[in-house]
Amino acid sequence: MSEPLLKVEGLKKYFPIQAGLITHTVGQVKAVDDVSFDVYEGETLGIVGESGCGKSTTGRMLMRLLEPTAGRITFSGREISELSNKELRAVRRDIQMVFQDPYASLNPRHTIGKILEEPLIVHGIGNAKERKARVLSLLNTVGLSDFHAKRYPHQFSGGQRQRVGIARALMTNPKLVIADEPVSALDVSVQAQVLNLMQDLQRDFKLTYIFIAHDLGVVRHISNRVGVMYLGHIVELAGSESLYEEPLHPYTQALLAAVPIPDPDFKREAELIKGDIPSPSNPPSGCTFHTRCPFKMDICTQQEPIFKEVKPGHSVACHLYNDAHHNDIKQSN
Amino acid sequence: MKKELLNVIELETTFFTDDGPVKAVDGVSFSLYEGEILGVVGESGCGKSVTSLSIMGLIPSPPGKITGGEIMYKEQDLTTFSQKAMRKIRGKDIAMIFQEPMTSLNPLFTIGNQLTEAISIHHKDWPKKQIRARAIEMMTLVGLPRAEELFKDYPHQLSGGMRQRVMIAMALVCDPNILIADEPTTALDVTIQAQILALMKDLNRRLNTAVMMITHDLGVVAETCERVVVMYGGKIVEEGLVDEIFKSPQHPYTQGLIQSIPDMRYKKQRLYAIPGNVPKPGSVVQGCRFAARCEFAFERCTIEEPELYVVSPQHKSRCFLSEEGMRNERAVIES
Amino acid sequence: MLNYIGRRLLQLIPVLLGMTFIVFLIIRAIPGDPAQVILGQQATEAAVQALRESLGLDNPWYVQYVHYLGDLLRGDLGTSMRTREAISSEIWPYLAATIELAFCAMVLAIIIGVNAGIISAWFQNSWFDYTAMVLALIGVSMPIFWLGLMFQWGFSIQLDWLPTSGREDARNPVEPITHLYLIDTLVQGRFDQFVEVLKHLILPALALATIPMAIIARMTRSSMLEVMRSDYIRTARAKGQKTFLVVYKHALKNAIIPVLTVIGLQTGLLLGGAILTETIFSWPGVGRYIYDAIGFRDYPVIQAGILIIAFLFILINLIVDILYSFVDKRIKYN
Amino acid sequence: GGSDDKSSGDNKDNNSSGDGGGTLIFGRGGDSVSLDPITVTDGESFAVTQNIFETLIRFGEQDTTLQPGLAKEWKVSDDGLTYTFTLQEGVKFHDGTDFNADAVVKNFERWMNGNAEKFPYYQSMFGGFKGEKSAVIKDVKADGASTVIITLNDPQAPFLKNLAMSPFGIASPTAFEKEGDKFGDNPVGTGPFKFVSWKRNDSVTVEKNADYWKEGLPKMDQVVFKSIPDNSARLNALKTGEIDLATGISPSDSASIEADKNLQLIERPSLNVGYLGMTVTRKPFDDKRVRQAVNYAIDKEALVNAFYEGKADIASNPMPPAVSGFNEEISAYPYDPEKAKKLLKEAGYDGKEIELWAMPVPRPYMPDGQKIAEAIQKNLEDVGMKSKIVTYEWATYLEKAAKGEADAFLLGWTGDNGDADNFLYTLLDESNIGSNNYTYFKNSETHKLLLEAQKETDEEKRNELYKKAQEIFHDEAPWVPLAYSTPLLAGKSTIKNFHPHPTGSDIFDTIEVN
Amino acid sequence: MATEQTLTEVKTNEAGPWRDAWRSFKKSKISLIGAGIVLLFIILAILAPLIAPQGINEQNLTERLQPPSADHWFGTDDFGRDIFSRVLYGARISLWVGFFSVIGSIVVGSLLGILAGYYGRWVDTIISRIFDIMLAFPSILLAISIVAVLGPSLQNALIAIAIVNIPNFGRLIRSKVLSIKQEEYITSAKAIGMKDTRILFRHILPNSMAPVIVQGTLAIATAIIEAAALGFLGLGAQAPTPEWGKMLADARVYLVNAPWTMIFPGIAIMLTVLGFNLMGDGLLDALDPKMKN
Ligand SMILES: Nc1ncnc2c1ncn2[C@@H]1O[C@H](COP(=O)(O)OP(=O)(O)OP(=O)(O)O)[C@@H](O)[C@H]1O
Ligand SMILES: Nc1ncnc2c1ncn2[C@@H]1O[C@H](COP(=O)(O)OP(=O)(O)OP(=O)(O)O)[C@@H](O)[C@H]1O
Ligand SMILES: [Mg+2]
Ligand SMILES: [Mg+2]
Repeated sequence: MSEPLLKVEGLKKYFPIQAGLITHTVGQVKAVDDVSFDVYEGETLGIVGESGCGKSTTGRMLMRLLEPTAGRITFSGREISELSNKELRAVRRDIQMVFQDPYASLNPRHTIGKILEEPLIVHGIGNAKERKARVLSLLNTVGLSDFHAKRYPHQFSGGQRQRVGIARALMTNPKLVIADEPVSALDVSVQAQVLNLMQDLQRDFKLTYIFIAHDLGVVRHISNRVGVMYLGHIVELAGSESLYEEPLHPYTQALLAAVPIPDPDFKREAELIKGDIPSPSNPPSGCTFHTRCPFKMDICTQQEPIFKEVKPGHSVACHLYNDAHHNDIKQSN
Repeated sequence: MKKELLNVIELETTFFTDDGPVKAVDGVSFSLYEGEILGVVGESGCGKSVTSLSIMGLIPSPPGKITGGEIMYKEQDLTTFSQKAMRKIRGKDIAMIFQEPMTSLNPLFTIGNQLTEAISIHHKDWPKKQIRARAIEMMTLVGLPRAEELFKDYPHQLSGGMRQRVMIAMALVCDPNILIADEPTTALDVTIQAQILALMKDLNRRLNTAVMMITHDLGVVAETCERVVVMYGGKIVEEGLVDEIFKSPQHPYTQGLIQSIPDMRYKKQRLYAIPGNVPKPGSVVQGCRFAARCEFAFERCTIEEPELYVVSPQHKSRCFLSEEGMRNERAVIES
Repeated sequence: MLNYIGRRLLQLIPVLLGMTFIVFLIIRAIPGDPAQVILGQQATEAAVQALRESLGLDNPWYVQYVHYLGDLLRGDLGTSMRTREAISSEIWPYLAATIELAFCAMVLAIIIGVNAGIISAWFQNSWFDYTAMVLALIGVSMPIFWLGLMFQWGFSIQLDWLPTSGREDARNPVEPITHLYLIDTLVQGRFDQFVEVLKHLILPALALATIPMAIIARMTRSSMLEVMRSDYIRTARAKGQKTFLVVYKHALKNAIIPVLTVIGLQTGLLLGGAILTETIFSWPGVGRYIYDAIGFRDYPVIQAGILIIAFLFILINLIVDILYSFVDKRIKYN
Repeated sequence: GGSDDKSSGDNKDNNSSGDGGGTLIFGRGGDSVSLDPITVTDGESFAVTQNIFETLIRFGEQDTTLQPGLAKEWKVSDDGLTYTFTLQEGVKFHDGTDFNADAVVKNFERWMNGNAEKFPYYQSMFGGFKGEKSAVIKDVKADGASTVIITLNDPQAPFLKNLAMSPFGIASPTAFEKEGDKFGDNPVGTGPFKFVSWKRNDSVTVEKNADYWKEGLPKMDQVVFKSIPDNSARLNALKTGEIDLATGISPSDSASIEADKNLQLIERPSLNVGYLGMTVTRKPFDDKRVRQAVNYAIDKEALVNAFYEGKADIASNPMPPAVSGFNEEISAYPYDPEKAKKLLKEAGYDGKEIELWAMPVPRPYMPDGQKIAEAIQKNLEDVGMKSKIVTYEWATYLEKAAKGEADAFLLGWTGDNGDADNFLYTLLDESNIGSNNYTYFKNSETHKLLLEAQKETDEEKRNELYKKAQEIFHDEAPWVPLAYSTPLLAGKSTIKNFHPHPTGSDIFDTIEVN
Repeated sequence: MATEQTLTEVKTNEAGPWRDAWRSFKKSKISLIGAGIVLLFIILAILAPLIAPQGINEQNLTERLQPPSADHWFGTDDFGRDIFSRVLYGARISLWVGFFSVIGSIVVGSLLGILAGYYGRWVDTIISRIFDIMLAFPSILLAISIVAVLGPSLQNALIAIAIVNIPNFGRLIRSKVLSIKQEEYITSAKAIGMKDTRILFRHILPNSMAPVIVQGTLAIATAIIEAAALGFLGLGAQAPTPEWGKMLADARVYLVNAPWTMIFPGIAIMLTVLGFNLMGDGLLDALDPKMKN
């Protein structure tokens, strides 16, 4: 395999919890806890998980919108976490982001034209005329018309706004687009339009996507590989075929089993898992899933499973697949 | 045939806004039968919530008002009821749960307080002890652990799933005949959603409460409902048994909707996408509301409004293509 | 809870310190020589100088400030330059007069304001709502010193229903115990005096209450409207709860939280605004005390008066904050 | 406060008992500072202490002539240095202590051993304290039970008048020795009324001294001094019957009071002068002609009519006619704008705008400084002098004016003891520049005259000296004397035998309410 | 295409956020009444020299305290001056004080608020503490103290009111900056590589303006009352300035004999303040519905 476009190693983000007579840190929310993955050029990496598992936090750290607590992020061979502010701004030309709430992410006081032009101005691309031309061309690319440039965000429907959001992300010709739940806020019929658009653009502009979502169907549809997150960890990462057909991690299995299938004939086989997601400020010891896991073993409550490849291209963090876990214990002693 | 519990006839609810009247529900008719789970599905703004609130008599007024139609329950028209009479119905005969379990519970009262309140409103004569016992029984029934302790807790101390269970318990505590569930799982995580849906199905079977399940998720419909009503722009566009609707959807909108959902079980190469946008509520359209987005639209669609044509005994569709004489034509177009 | 109160009290320290400093600076910056003022127009220069020295006014300001802080810490608010009395011992009757007035005004404002707000929200867009809100808007826009005078003109002079000024009937004076006359007269069983005291309270309290009443009414209404739209109110109604209970039980408790803030703020402002009302109604309160003291360059009194009002203001807001936690268990103070 | 509470409680009576008695509610503009008269300087304090304490010599009922008080009679030695007082006998203080020579000596000793901060008036009236060079009083001795001999260091012409002033009320030695600094909260004297209670900023209550040494006095059972700072509020309270008698009535209200048959207007004899001062060290007022021009420019009559409502006389001299030594031959500058313009031209006045200072507080001699300033502004403008009205808060006003920072300023003076010296020397002699001589006026001739008058014990000769000085003041015109006002009071029409005193401190011994 | 394009452009130009605000403002009758009152007073203030039947200082001691009549609509005061004329000129003063004191507080407050909100840490701590301290004093008391220092005059009253209001605006801007900093469009601006200063000036500040305008309008109302209160206490405008509060103070004495001397300036204050309050209310709905609570 070629060099990954983006390499993430040991990424962590702990948010401090402050309290006390004189405010001090009394604990941490382990929003993202030791996450590693690679993204290859031209592919779509999906990240799924339930709310609060750290998907957005991960996405934001990749662009250093949040400072990671620990870990390395390498993009095109450059270590992002060590860049100066100036260098970082330059890198942000190549990595762009599409946000979940298409309305909140557009400045309500700017016209669409202005919103789209801004990335070009910021990066000093082109003169006024060229910029305008590019704005119009991208508007058309995402299926909007020229006259939309004069309008304000609130005059658009959700789907159209998300198109604007996508157009903005593409203004600077990025290599990587991080899309954080780009379709969650949209109606089903419009969601399909946007998904199709994103696929078309990927093909036309040779884009690489990191696609964050909680809808397993959508993720499967758009992703080449999928990572499943639970309480700040990636518990399983595999090609989407492999992941959906043969999920290894009990959590992935439970997740897949829980999704309602729009087919009245479909009969559910797997058991539903019980209980709630624990709080990331006080995650369970050992394997964070052990509180809800039907296959819980003693070791699960004590030791954190190692995330490793158990089949080619299929990694999982679960003691069930870790034949060598006894050795590991010895090693760590 | 099961007994008809609720019969909504040509319901019309209008909001009188600053920009003129908006008919959020425009001539909706359907029935709810004893013990069944009826799905009401449609995209946002199509009038699902307004329909259910109309039944409850909870349309925020002003600006909203039921401007036409009847809601027949026990041979009486609920739309003619006074607020006072409606209060007797609410909670006791028809109960409702809402989309946001986070905000649907009063943050300043304990769970116990809110549950017992629901009982005491309709059972004024019950002694405190009995009310409490009933509340705890109900909490256990909806799978809330440590009911006694939870009783003293405030909503913010509970997780989303637990809160929705509390909501369900509260709704069912007076043994209503009908439970209206307005997107009860939309705000929940998938794993929790599955638990709640299972619970509702179970309760429906055990208590024989008829459920009107409002959702925009066809998956939820397929899993939980027997019959389904599909709404679009304030109108019912298709109605029928779940099996039939999914296997042979008649209305182009239903068809599009089903096709546009990515299926988790296999990879579709490309999704079908209904063109255009969900219409703004209140926009006045001549002819069929869906015509502008419809692949099959022809001239008549933009002039005349189709009615609900009967496709099969339990299956109706608001599309000219479903009209008796048009079926053949349709086959031609589709092929 | 205790932890929270403790923390809030600790946080107060820099504010209080800053306050003493600002007050001190302002007072020192007021032009005019207190010694001259004390001795009056006819005093000789030598006498003035002697007095200046004995008051410590010829020390550099920071020395004066340190002395001042030291005294404060010992609970010594200083000595009035004019009356030569310890302020801490003479201020209470003034403070009591203001507190009694402010309390009655606030009670009036809260009872009328909150209920008007609730009913307006409940019957939104009704004639009551419109009338109440127009009145409230006018109330907020009212220069209270003018309103007070108009009250006096109308109710005392033209109609002769209520007394024009003071706290009591001078012919039938109250024997002060706590200096809160309503309490004193009740304790002594002097109901005739109690009624007199109440009569004297009505006009100034009403004038003083106008603005907070209007603000509270508006705040309650908008807060209620907001709450009435919320999901849990819909839930309560879906249970079949009576509208009255929905409004007064479910909605009010939630809506009152922002109103509490306003009440806290307004109580403080009212203490300050009392200066105008006290002027008009010759109310022997702390506002007048300060105002007169400014005229007499009675530094220690101005300092102490402003400081005490500001302190009361802070205290009231602290109490309001603590009240929150009783109303709303979500507010975690740790 | 007072622990004596028999007054409160059950006397719900009003004051309609036929032969006097009852309660008099006296509304006034401010509260007392202290009830120990020697420690204070303000009229409001004296207004109360006058009724609790008595002085050795008292002023006449409505003038400043000397009358027996606690001293039946007195003698002055020829050199003017020794005064011998014979005291009333059988007088007791309210606390039962006997009043005698011993008590008087103890009072003087208390005063003489104080300092300027504690006893400011002692300092200003008697030059200084024991052992100080400037002290007027050398010592005070008892000679038997009812004779007191006071020896002076230097003769002081107004000595007896000074002694008659309210601060020098004789207090019970037992009480002030016991109470110390707190005596001001619990005053004990020999006066017609006994102290009952004091509610700060609100009211002072005194009650009848049943053992008062003057037979049949006082008439009232109780007097309440109620402070209502605001003039109109006070008047309103009078109208609604909340109070019986009010001071500080604004002249503008006199008409409405006279029209009200339930009320009567009471005039206090004048002992004051209100004036516009011009700082002679500042341009353009360093030129006598400009000052005279201003005198001509101001329409005093209109002013007096409008703002004193006629309850004042146009002033012609720096002291009121009631004071002996007043020069009747001098008449005020007539209103003559033309002459004023001419004088201004002669003086080469450049049209520079002047600052016209307006008093921020009402005083009897200047009921509304702001408004009078506005009217004067108009007058001056008419003769071509532009002015800007400026005001400062009262203390600042006095202080800045004393520093000579004002161009022209409104001010006035109420006599302390009704002596000419207290006007002319205090206000216009060079030795008072920087304090009460706000105009910085300096004239060697008047200086000589005034100093001479201070030593002169012969009344005739003394008056001549003062009249001469007044002529010079008239010509030099450092002031525009505006008005001698009669301060107004108003009371219920049922009030009888009330004789307001020119000094402003009234004794309520004879007052009756029917 | 060209014509169709321009047509749409013309139409769409109408729909900026300000236009929308204006439209919704127009819809509310109450706010229009408010704006009408304010406008009326502004016009009266501007045209005062033309409308006023008399100069503000034309004394006529023979016509003192005349009740309202055809000659003197609002009667005359104790100088025989025409109260109507003085009330008209008073509008100039009150509007002037209201407007400029608020501008002053907005400028200083915004500056401090931005510093505190944007830089955070100790800058925020210090500035916020100062605001806390200032807000711990009831405003009128603080204003009185400041005037006591500066000396009573209209200008000093204006300064005092401006100072007293600084923390209100400072806090508002600070909280706005803090909350807008969290908005997703700021994140997205960062994500496209925008510099902090540009974010501050192009995104955060313009979006904080709406509440400032609303608060500003309401603050003008308060400032007018405060100025009148100071004038009333003799700490503001000085004679013969026809400031409303001062006029009331001068007229107090005539409350019984000549109530019109009190009534009209009082009504003028109330109406102007009411106008600004109504307008502020309307603006609140139009510009910043979220700010309501
Ligand atoms: N700024 C922050 N301060 C403290 N905690 C935070 C912060 N941002 C996120 N968190 C916490 O970190 C955890 C992960 O949040 P994140 O937004 O990454 O979740 P997510 O997977 O994107 O969830 P969702 O599906 O709801 O968007 C959550 O528990 C959240 O409460
Ligand atoms: N209070 C209201 N005032 C004005 N219009 C309203 C109001 N409530 C609802 N509507 C209108 O009625 C339409 C239907 O709303 P409804 O809430 O029934 O949609 P829904 O199908 O439940 O959508 P969702 O899936 O978003 O909940 C909305 O689009 C809205 O325009
Ligand atoms: Mg997220
Ligand atoms: Mg809905």
